[in-house]
Amino acid sequence: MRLSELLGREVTDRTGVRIGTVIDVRLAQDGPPRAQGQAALRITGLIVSPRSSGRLLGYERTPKEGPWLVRMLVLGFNRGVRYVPWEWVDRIDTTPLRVDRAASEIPHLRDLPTPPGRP
Amino acid sequence: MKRLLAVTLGILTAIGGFVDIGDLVANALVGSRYGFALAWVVPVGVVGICLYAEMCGRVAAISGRPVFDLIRERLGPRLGLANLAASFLVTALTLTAEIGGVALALELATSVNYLLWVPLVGFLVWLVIWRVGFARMEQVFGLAGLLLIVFAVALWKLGPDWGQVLHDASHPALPPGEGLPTYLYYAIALFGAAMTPYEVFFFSSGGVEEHWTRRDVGVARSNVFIGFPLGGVLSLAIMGCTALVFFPLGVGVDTLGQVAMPPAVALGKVGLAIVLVGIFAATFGAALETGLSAGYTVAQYFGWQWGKFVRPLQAARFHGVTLLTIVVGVMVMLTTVDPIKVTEYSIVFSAVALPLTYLPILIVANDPEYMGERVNGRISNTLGTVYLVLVLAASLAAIPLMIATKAGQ
Amino acid sequence: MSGVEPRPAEGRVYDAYLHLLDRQVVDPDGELICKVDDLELELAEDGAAYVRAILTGPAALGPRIGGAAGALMTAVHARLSGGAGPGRIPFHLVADIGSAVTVSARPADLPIRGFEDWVRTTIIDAIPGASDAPE
Amino acid sequence: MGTPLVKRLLAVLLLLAACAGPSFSYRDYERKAAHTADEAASVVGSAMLTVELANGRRATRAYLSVLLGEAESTLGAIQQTFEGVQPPDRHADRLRAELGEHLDGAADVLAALRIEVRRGHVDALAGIAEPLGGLHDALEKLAEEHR
Repeated sequence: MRLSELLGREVTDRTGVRIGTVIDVRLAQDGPPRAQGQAALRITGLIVSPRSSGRLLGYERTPKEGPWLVRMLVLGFNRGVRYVPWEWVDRIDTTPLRVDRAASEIPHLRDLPTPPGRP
Repeated sequence: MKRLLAVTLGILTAIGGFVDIGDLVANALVGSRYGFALAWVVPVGVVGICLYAEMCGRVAAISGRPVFDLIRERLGPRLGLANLAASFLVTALTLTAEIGGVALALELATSVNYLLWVPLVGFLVWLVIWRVGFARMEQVFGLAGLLLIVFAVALWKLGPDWGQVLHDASHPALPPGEGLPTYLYYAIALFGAAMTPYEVFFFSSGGVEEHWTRRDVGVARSNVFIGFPLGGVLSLAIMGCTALVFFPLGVGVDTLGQVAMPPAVALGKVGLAIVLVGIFAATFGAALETGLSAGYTVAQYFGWQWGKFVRPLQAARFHGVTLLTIVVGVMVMLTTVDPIKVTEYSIVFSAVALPLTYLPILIVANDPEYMGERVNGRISNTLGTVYLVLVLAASLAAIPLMIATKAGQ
Repeated sequence: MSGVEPRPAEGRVYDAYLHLLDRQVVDPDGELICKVDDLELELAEDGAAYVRAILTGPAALGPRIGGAAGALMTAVHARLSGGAGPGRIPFHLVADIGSAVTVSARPADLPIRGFEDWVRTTIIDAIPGASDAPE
Repeated sequence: MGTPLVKRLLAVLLLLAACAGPSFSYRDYERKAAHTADEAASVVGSAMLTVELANGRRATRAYLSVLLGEAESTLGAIQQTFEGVQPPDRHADRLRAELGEHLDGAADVLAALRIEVRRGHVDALAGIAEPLGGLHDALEKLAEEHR
């Protein structure tokens, strides 16, 4: 399976209510160790936007920085963006993807603690 | 001299934006038709290109990533491809025109028809890209292009009433018989040319060619803040010369031959010789800038090895693209299309390319994951946002104005 | 997978589209190899998913571009390469993820160089000076 | 690669430029005549400057020859475009004849200048160019009257 097959997929909650579209996939470097001792990248969750397009622009972790125009763009893109933990995804071979929770239980991206970034 | 040699990348880049074949004629035409009434556009353009060239030079120095890498990353493959198509067309059309421009300069010197020079010029442009090292290339053509400073000397020799010039430039008024749409069309054409996208492609890729690192942010800045203002000065000097020589007579400039007249009027045969060598060097330099940029953009979009810092064998696809672009450019020129008209029509593609090029630069120049401490300051961001809006407005207005005024006729 | 409590993330966290896709892939000497045109995922039995490889080349990029342009890119590549899939760089070779993705392998050892090799042998190699070192 | 499309585009643009189009009213015709006279005056003015350069020995023969050749062909194109415009009535015929006379006069002088400069007779240019001043003023006056 390719990562791009996840991007752009529609996501619904347990009852079939639309949550949005997958705009990014969050990865953590904590999988089983690989050949050179590096841990594999594991999918930890999906970033889902209520709009049908849009993307993260790179300011999500430091929302106070950047020029006003870009901040507004980011704010616009991120309004209502949610984070669906990978374990909550019911099956990945269906369209739309179904999340085994009610929409109200799914956290907003901006409420999550800032993940540890790159060094 | 050493200081000047260190900033030749900025100078050569600026030549492509301010005194390439299209701009030489556009500056002269604007001076001859509007006097000093459009001079204000040049400083506006200089500030804009300085701002964004500084950002992309800093990004290239700190991360090693040239502009089209940023475009692909932040716009994704689809919008990135749209930008690639538009930017490549602008660049390739301009390259085509520059080949014609070099040939026209040779015709002025020898009176041998320019079409006979076109294949030779195409071959020479390719040969320099193929063989000559990047540093030597930018030094030779950047410094030789500075011979156009002869326009400033001619302007001084023509001895205008400087108080009056300053007044005309700061109180722009439409000359009788000229319409506002045409005036605006030329304002946008000059602004668009100053901020033409291949400048940032070339400048940032050139920084990578010169192996800039974190320590070279200062070098990048001096290139920007010396090179582009110099380009702007040349541009204004040409405009001033034709404003003095042609504007009072009601003569409109539309050929390269006429562009070279003011230095001959003011300085005689010596002036003429210097201006012809200067035009040759500037158009040839712009041909190198656009030829390389055509290769840079495609290679950087697809992730191919590019650059003159490796053996040509190691960057086969990159050299393949530049070679093919030059060959097509030569063939288009040989159909006897007017080189100056070709640059006028490339403005259509600039309209798409400009905003899609400058937005990703602004975004990445602010990204701490990329830039660490060296993110944009408040001034860069405020002005950057203002110019992004200006660029967007100009690119939206360019095409309707071009149609309404029949490209400024 | 349903009902499983989310496993908290340890180690560094990346957003795949933002930090990986469309980035330049380089070797340790800085030689430019390709772009991260897509990522290949691996689904484990317990429902966890891992990144297995970097995919590159028109066969990976075409589907992402989509539309007529993407279809054309995919079709032309399939035609010229005899239906080969995308180039694949196993993810365990990735040494660093920064403004570029560094892999610990020589480009020549990776099975992703078809077009570059073709252009080199048919056009560039035939021109004098092709293997001269830069000034 | 892009050539056929570019060529086709250029062909369309050239066609559009070439079709000055039929002219319907006298006023339209007058405006076109004024525009033509303006452009021609600009070419003539440029040629006068060129001759001044030649007089002062301020330019090479090659350069003068290119400039005068360009002036001649530019004027030829202007003339051809104007002649392609259909005059709507007798009134317009008179205007056409008047402007045509100036254009012909200018074209003759420019051709003579080009011929002499290519023969190397730079000194002869000033004498040949004498009528240009009058023609320039006549063209500007005509443009002014019919604008």
